[in-house]
Amino acid sequence: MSQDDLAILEALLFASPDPLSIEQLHTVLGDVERDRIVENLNLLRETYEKNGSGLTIVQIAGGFRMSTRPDLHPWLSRLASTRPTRLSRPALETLSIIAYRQPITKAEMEAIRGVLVDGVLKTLMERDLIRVLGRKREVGRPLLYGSTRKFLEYFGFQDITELPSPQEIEALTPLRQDAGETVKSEGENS
Amino acid sequence: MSQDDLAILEALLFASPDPLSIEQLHTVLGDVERDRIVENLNLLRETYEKNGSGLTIVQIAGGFRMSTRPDLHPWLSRLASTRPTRLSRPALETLSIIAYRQPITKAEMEAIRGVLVDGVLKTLMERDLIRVLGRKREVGRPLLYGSTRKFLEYFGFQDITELPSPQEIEALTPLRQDAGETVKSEGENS
Amino acid sequence: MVYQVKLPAFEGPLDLLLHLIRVNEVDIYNIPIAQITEEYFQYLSLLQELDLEVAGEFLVMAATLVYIKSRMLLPAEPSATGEPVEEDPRTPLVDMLLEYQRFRASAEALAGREDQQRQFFFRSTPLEVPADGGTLEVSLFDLLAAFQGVLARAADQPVLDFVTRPVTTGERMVAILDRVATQAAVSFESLFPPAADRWVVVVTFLALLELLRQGSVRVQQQVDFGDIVIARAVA
Repeated sequence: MSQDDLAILEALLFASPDPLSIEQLHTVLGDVERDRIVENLNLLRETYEKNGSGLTIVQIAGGFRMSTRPDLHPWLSRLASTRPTRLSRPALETLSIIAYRQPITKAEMEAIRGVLVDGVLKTLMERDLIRVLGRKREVGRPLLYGSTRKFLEYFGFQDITELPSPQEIEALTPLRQDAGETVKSEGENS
Repeated sequence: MSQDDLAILEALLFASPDPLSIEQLHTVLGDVERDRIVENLNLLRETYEKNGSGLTIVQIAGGFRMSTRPDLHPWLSRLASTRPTRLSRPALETLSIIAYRQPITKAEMEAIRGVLVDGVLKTLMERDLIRVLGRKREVGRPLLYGSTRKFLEYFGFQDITELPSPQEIEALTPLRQDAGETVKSEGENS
Repeated sequence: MVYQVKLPAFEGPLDLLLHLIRVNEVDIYNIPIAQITEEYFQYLSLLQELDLEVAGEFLVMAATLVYIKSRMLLPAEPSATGEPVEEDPRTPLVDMLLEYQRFRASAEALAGREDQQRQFFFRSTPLEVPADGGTLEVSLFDLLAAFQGVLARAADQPVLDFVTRPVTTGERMVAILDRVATQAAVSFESLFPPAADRWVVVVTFLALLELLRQGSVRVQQQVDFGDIVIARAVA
């Protein structure tokens, strides 16, 4: 019985996105005493240690959570750096404006988004999703931006006229709760 | 050394939110051979089993991921209040059409189901189970849809070829007498 | 006061027809069309009596059933060549039902796998280590949802009206350059999207003229009235 208590405890700690308090564990485990839960948590940690496991149990802010062994941190950084990155919401918004309004100047993007876009533009350029198309024939000759070949390939389209139309977008995306919200001046670095 | 290899592998599997392929693991682990990684994955799974751990390693969507032991799910259901809901029947029907017939347009799905699929497509897009693959070269250039990697993960497939074959599906249907036969034009007793 | 009546809910006309075929235990390859049509209409009128809206696709199917029924009563029409046409008017419907049924079964199989997979619990927390570099992971859905956010916020500002804004010469220029950048030669016709309206055609043409003026592209025609081919200008 104790064997399975440990397994259940282990599974709960693994799957929980937040630290679990003794109270929470007691609620879920029902008939297991609080003292017993504490004992089992310690037992689990000791077992991990004894077996040289890559995992450990840490106690933080009123709860317990499963974590990787601190000394293995460099490996996790390596994992993180090999994983695909997602674009931030500001980057995505700016990218979509460029895709649909190209050729477009930085000032025009900023007028639409209501925030500066310098940081985001840099990120998008580095990722080869946008490029400079030329200069606008107006005072100051500002740079004009557009999407790249890679951008189209990434989404499986031949040219920019193939991008979903506003009607198609409407049909594909449930209107977001926060859609009407005003833009906060977010940290604009992708 | 091997001891620590296992611990690192364990930490990586724990920390990764997606299944890790042998290739990804090889990239992160650097000097560990692919064969050795497979061996270690098996060793880890066997160790968990032998120790009666609440965790296990599952092979899914072309990779490996750490999971809770399936028989413990009643305990975990108590913990997790915010799991995504099960897919509705219309969503599952549309999804299976997309999975088997991809790339496929909305009109083609609607022809098979006999109903509009707009709402369902939104849900499936939002849950990242389907994606736009491009546009069909025909009048109106409709969008083409296909399944995602998340689809494989969600249903526990290794890859898309693991979908049951039409014959296997046929075997599941109640009305299967002489499926291939042509309809004879009999005297109508309607 | 609203009364709730429990009716079997059908996903659509095909779902309803399969149900009728099953409860009547009739052969799907030899559907007694008059009987099934009658029961189909009974269900529709039940919906109407309950003041429930009957979706358009149910009505389309009703018309189809009536048509098939009438065709069954007529002697086979001779074809253009004078040969009698043997095809059973029910065949297209039967094919549709069979195909739909197959996908319904595969949907059930998927539901079974969904149940099975729900016994596995994974960690959903993202990696704590911030990632930089690496390959990109963005879905078209992400991009569109972001754009929809932009559109929604811009809705009050008529100057940013994307919905009615027509395609511009600049956009078409970019599109043409994109095409010639990867293909050695692009046919003139293919520059115009098949579903393009007059405006898009005019703008595309203007874009091509502008590119020619700039010397960014060349236009060739091998023979009189032959295909016009657009190619990138040699640098």
